[in-house]
Amino acid sequence: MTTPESGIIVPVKRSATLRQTVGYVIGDALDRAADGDVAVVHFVSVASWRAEDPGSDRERQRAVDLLEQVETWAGFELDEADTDSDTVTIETAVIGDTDYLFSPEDYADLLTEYAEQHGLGRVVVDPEYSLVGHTTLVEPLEFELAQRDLAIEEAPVDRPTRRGRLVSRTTPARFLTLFGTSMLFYQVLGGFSGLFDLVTGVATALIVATTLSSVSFYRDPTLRESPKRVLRGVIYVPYLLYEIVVSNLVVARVILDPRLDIDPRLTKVRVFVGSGFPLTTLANSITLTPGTLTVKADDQELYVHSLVPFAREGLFDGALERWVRFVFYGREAARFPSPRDRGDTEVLQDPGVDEPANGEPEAVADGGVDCSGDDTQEGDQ
Amino acid sequence: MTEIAAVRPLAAVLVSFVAAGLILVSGRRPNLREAWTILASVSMFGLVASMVPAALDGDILVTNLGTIVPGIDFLLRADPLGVLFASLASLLWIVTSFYSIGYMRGLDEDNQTRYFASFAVSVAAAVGIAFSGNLLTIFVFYEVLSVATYPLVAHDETEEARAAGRKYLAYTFFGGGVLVLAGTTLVYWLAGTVDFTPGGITALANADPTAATLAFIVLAVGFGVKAGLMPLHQWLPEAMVAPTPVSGLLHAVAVVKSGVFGIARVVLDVFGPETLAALGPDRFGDLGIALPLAALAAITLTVASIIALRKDHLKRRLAYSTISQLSYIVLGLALLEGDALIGGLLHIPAHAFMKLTLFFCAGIIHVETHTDYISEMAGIGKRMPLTMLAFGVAAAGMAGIPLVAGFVSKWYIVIGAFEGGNGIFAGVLLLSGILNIAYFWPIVYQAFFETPDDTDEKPLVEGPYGGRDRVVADGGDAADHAVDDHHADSDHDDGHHHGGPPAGGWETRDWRGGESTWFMLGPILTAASLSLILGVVPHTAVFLRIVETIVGNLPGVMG
Amino acid sequence: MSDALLPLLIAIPLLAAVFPLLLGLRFDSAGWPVAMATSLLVAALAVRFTWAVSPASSGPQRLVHDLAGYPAPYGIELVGDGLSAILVLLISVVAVAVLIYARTTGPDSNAFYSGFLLLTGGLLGMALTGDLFNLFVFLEIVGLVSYALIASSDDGRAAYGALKYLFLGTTGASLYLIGVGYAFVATGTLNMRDMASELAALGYGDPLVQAAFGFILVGFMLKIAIFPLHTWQPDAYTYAPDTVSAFISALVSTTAAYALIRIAYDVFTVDFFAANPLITDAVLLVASVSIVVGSLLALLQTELKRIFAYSSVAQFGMILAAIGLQSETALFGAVIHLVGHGLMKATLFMGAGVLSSAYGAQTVADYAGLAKRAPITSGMMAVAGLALVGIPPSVGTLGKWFIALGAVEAGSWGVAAVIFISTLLTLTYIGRLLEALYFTQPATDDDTGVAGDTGDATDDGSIVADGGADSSTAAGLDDVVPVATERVVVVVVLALSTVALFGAAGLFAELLDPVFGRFFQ
Amino acid sequence: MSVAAPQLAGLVPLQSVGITPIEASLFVFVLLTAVLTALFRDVLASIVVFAAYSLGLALLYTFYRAPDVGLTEAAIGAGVTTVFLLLTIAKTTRPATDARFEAINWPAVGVCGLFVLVVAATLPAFPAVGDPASPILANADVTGYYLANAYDETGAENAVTAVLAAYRGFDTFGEAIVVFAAGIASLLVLGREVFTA
Amino acid sequence: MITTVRIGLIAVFVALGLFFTFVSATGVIRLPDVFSRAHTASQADTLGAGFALAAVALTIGWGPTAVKTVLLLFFIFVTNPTAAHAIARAAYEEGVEPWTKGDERR
Amino acid sequence: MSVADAALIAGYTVGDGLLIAATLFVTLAIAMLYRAIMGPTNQDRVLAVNVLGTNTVVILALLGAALGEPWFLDIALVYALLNFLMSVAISKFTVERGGVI
Amino acid sequence: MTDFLGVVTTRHAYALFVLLSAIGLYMMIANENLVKKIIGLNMFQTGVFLFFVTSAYRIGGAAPIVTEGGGPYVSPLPQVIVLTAIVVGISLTAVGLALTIRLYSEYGTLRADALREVIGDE
Repeated sequence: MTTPESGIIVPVKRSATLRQTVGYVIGDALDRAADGDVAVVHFVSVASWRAEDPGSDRERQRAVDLLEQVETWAGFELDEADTDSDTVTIETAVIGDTDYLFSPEDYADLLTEYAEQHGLGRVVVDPEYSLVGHTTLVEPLEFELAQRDLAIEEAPVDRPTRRGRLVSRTTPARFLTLFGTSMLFYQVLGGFSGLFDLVTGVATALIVATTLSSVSFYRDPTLRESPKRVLRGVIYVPYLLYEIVVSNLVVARVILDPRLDIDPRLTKVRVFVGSGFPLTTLANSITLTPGTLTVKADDQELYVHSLVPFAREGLFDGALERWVRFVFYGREAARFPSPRDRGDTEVLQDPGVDEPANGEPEAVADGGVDCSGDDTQEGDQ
Repeated sequence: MTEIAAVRPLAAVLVSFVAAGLILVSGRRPNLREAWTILASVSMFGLVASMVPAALDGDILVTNLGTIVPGIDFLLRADPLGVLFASLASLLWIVTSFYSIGYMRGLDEDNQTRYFASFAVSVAAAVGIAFSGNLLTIFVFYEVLSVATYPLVAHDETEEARAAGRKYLAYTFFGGGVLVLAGTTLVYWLAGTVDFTPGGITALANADPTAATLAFIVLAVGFGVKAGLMPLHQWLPEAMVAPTPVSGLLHAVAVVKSGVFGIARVVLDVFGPETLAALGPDRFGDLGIALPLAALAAITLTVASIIALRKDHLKRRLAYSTISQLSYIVLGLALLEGDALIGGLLHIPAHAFMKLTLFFCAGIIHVETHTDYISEMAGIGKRMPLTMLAFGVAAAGMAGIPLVAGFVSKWYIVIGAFEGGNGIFAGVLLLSGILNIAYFWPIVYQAFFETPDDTDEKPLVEGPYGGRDRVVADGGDAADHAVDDHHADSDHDDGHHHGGPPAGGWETRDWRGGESTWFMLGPILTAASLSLILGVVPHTAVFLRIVETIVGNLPGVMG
Repeated sequence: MSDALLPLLIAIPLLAAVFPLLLGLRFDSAGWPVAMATSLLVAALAVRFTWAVSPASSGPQRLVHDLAGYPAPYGIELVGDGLSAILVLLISVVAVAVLIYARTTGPDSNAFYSGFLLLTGGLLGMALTGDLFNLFVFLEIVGLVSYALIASSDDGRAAYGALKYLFLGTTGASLYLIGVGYAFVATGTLNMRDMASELAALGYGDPLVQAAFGFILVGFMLKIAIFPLHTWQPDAYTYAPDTVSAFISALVSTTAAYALIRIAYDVFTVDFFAANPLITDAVLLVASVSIVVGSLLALLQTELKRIFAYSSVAQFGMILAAIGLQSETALFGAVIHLVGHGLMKATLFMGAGVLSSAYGAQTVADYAGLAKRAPITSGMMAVAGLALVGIPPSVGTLGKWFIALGAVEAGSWGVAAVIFISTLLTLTYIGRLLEALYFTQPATDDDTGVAGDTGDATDDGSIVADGGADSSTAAGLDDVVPVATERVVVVVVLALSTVALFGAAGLFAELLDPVFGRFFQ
Repeated sequence: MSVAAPQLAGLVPLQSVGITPIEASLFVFVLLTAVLTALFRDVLASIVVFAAYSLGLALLYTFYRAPDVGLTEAAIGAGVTTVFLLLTIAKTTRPATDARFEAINWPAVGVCGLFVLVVAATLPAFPAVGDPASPILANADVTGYYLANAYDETGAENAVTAVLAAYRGFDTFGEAIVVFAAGIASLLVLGREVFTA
Repeated sequence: MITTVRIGLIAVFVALGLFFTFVSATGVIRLPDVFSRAHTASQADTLGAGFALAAVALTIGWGPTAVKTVLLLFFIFVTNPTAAHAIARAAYEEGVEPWTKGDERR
Repeated sequence: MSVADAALIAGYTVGDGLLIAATLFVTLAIAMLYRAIMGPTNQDRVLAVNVLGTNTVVILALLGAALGEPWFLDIALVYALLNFLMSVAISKFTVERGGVI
Repeated sequence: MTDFLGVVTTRHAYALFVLLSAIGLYMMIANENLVKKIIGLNMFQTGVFLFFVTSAYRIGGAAPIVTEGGGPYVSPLPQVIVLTAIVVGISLTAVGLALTIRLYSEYGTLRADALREVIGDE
């Protein structure tokens, strides 16, 4: 009646992804059931205690509670799937409370034994499953299990993202800069109105500076470089404004045109500006200029969506890139070949055979021909 | 009439409350526990008895426990009426205590501590009712009584007992919790006071007649529930599942009498005969609004007697007898006439003595022979001669045979009925007397003149309402035959006895009390003699004098 | 000096609520001592305050405190009179009792005790504030903390109950706020006294004023749990931890009802009722229905805490009826019944808590025969239960008497009848409990105590029996968990207090007469 | 600005008793977003539109010269609430749906319709929106007092601040307590489960 | 005189602001997919806001308040594209296919 | 006397003109709701709300100028920041569930 | 009819308050998703806030930032009330959402009907 393949054993322990694992397992079982098998799912809680230990009752109770919860969840999944509820059998058990379990090997033995007893052929492991303490020991467990006859699988669920460290050190320079900036901001808002505002401003700025100075900067601002950058930035703004207005008018014409003559493409440009603030500035400038929109910034590679050929041209000409280099690194750095000249451009969306990619043959040549959709999967994380 | 501040009324009530506490605490040592009961009952009786002379002199001992609600004090007042009831209750408590000890130990009952404690509280409440100086105080004790007796009714913890308990609570609370309180509220609203005043609260006489009528009806029905007035009597027969001493003291004396006593208070001290006579539609005549009450009482006493005829279960028959007899009292009160009042009030102790005897007899039969059904009692008089003799005396009193207490009181009522011009009620009384004989005679006959072997032929009255039609049907085995449906639930057979006469007929014991323990026999004989004394020398037995004092003090009622 | 009592009463528990958490960083169980010390202090202040407003002292019978020194219509004022004194006393006494009870059982986290103190402070604030919007703030503090405390149980159903309560409670508070808004639009002030005089000047027939009262009434009906709007209550009371059920059932609805009395009679005044017979009739009708249906629903339940919850619906129906009767007597009864009901429910829930933690009893059937095992607790539950029915001598009788008398005086025969009949209904469900406790053999162990006297009761301090060490009935008691003595003691004291208060009508009258004199000039 | 700025005949009054175009347009916006919030089946969509609703409402508040309220509503209604809601569905689930809108629950519509009818019946009793004679504005004891004395007594130009911090400082104290209570509540409700997972 | 010029400028700026916002709205409604919509959302709208804010600054006149307008403008210029970028990226990572010529309109 | 009170045309002042402009902005915002309703993806809705937010800022500024309430600009400032945060938060949410904040 | 119109056009904001509250109420009743119910609760409250803000409004009045010779002003009091109430509201929302998360972790669903079924309510 049940082939070994159709039986699934799932070790459970409270974890962030347990709920999703249950969902996956039930979905999987339902799929198999749809093929005519009678699917059996066993949720087992492997005891980390022994029956005689003091406090084992409470531990056991906790395990039983968890199993009940899992069963409820499974019930929901089945209900939602709206199929014959008989096709999937769900059972729960607490195992191993008579043995001492030390290593992943012991666990694996225990699971295998249980699986054999009940004719189960497959183990699905919650990726966040942990054996005893706090460390994730899934890999060794999987390794051990793989030695045996069981098919093993890690449930493909989203794990909570682990973010990189945002926090860096606080230095006096960072602190002072932040303090000054926030103080200035406060005074602007308050309209520079007297002593009261001054006092409260200092207080507020102090709070901001102490709490946030460790996350606001990547490196120390320097007295030599920073003012120059600000100055060059001021020069940059009018140019940018001009660019914006011009391309805005172009885009406005396109949009208001009843024919809506657009030709959007996703392109990839490799740029040479420092990561962090300069890159952000460039990406934002590109976005601000109508017709181009930064979709993703991957270190030196910008994925830019362009609306009309006119905008694409401008992008590949690299004017903005040069300006940003100018703002951050000075005049010499601005002299640099355009992306098109460097061959750092690529149109990701092949528009089709009958419509060649608007005079950019070299773009395709460069980056190979991998097509658009699959790229979405790679990337961060 | 002078009022004297005293603690004796309070002491009388408290002594028994304290005893209840002591009983609970000494639950592990039965002898000590029973000692408390006896001690308390004796001292209570002493206290009450010590107030009798004062009551006869017209002095009233008063304990004021302060204000419950503005305008109403928590007032204990030992006036003659109160002393009448209190002395009765406390006297019979002594008797019953002994009997209870014998009975409970004889049957090896569970929960004896609870039983005795509840008993003590019940008596305390009864005495409290007796001494209550106003409607609210009486209400308080009335409710305490209901609560305290509930454990006694449900004592057996069987489904039947619980059902009876539920019914009991529902009825008495409908009467007490709902109607009495409502009536009290009404009276307070109408008169601004609820203190008892001989001859009635003056302000009530001048109040809005409709509302006053309503108040009277509500109060009368409220107390009437406990007094077993039809159609609110259902709880009483059911409550007979209780142990017999309970049935005896409480359902013949304390509980039902407290209902009757309440009616007496309402008639005499809240509204007063004059006010009542003035209330109600004109065509009610002299009796005024009391006429319906009298009519109800008359109907109850007749119908209950007839129902009693049909009951084979001894205690149930006695229960219906109680319902019927209580209505004598109510009728006496409702006739609003001096002699009738005397008769009615006197019937309170008279009936108490007699009915107690009867119940005790039933109880002793149950303990000794596990027999509850009259049809199974053939020849039992040979087995328990003293018991059945006492039974015969009391039954005679019930039927109004002279020389027993019942005769005196009934005589007064009949006289009163004629004097008040309500001859029809006198007729009812006489009819009921005949019915009384009809339902008691078979028991006596069965006990003394039947032999166990031919129980089929017992001379039950085969009237349109009475008789047991199925008895005639076949001549099979008597014991088998007579075990009717109630049998199984109601007795505590521990496997060794099944009720009914033994195969070879009852064994004969001597006449010197070998039939049972003196713990039970003594009380029976005491109660029986008391009813004889009250029948032979009513004045010497104090009660009649107290009653005459009460009625004499009522303004506007000739003595 | 004495008017500083008012802000102190409110501020002390609210501020002290920080300490359990703060000290919790350092000590594991700082919560209980802090809460206890604060509650005792509050209780002492409450007594002092009651003394200050009672006619027995020579002081003013109405304390007014302008917060931060800004006088009334501009600032917020706190007002303490006899009526609020009664409430303040009740709150502080129950708080202390619950804390004693909670020492061994209570959800043993510092957050719980913080919540507890916040709830106490919020309730005191509701009792003392003289400002309509300030009342809303305290109403929400109380609500918020109640939701959290209820959900602090391990049971998932408690969270569900709390969420339901949150929806209905917040809706109720919002409706109240709308009502206040209407009155505010009509008068331009938020101070209660000020508004009372403005309303009187405006006339009570103004649709805005009528609507204002309507909203306030419905809002409070939600908070109090009057029949059609009671649905949050059973779940909330049933699944909350025992300590919390006791505390909340005793005080939260009670204080809301108090606030309704305050607003109805101090702000809208009795003249408003007189001018709007339709509203009065509606109140009486809803109240009567609540009494009857609440009792009937209680009858249908099997779980004990649920029975008590529905019983609250009925009892508060009675109080609402008293409010609608516009009778001084009835209102007097309502206040007494508020106090009485609070004490009785606290006793019952605590008693149920003791028995459920000792014997795992949840449903009425589980209570079979427990009287033998735990005579003291059962006895006290019986006492409180009978008091709830209104059996004298108990505070329950007193409340019912006055409400009924008020109904009769007002000529509302229907209401009077309903109140009397409700006694019977109450008896029916309390009777079930008593029957189970005393007259039913436990289903599992056969023949416990058949041995006659020996198994009957214990003489060496039956508290031990409640604690599960009673050797004589040990046969069926393997699963008994010991219960701390002080829990039983608290139950006893509270139960006896319901009896003792029977004689306290005079004290109530003394405190309330000046207040009611103002309400019913 | 005076009350009766554009008094030329035939022109739409922009500042007088009665609805003005900007109010009307904001009303439409707010109502539309409200209805959409109610009807969207996808919770995320609902949350997003609710944020827009809050923005619209904040605009309306601001137009009614309640800048502080507008600010708070924007920060809390559109900001914090949205984040909380998002956090919740992040920690729980967002059911996938095909349908764009919920089916309309007619009984509920009936109930709400009743509510509308009952409350709308009181509308005529209100003073007109912005009527200077309405009791709140005319009450010299309260509103008038604040406006006249707030600066002298508290030193705050913003009367709202003055009332909030000084005259009704106790409410603000209560408000702080509420926030604290909410913190406690989250601890009590979630303590063990979610944050430790 | 200067006032008249100012009023004129205000009128022009308001009109331009309205125009670009209108373009933005049209774009958001008309364009076929989320990426192209993000274009107008971030750009046309930013410009529209810029003009409108300029009008506001002109109306208010020089002073601390006007500085706020500039600050406001700065914020919009910084944040709007970032937001658009975030949205576009979110769409991209969720796997929304950019629309190309010849696809059906969505 | 600020410019807002200066006469513009036909009895309307500049302030009134700005008010009308604000109304038109609201109207555009309402039009934008079309996208919020139609979706099809949630990013579209977020986008619509983002544009709405920018509009709100503008409307606020216009109202401030029209009604002579410079305070409104402060609010507008907060809005601008808030709008940004909101968009980013929602976007991040859709990308990495649980990644917000 | 004109009377009706007159009322609505002069009490427009109050009318909006009614409608918004009703929509909030509808969401609380009709939507099965707990999160949406909470949104409904919020909407109900915002309706009330609008009511108060409206009541403070005075045509041509300035925001209550008092300056010499300024005025007339709108009333500050209702605005203070709303400010307080908004904060109270968000606290409630937070607690409600915390409860929702808790319920989800216990029962794995956010739908009120499913919860009712599991818990056996009513």
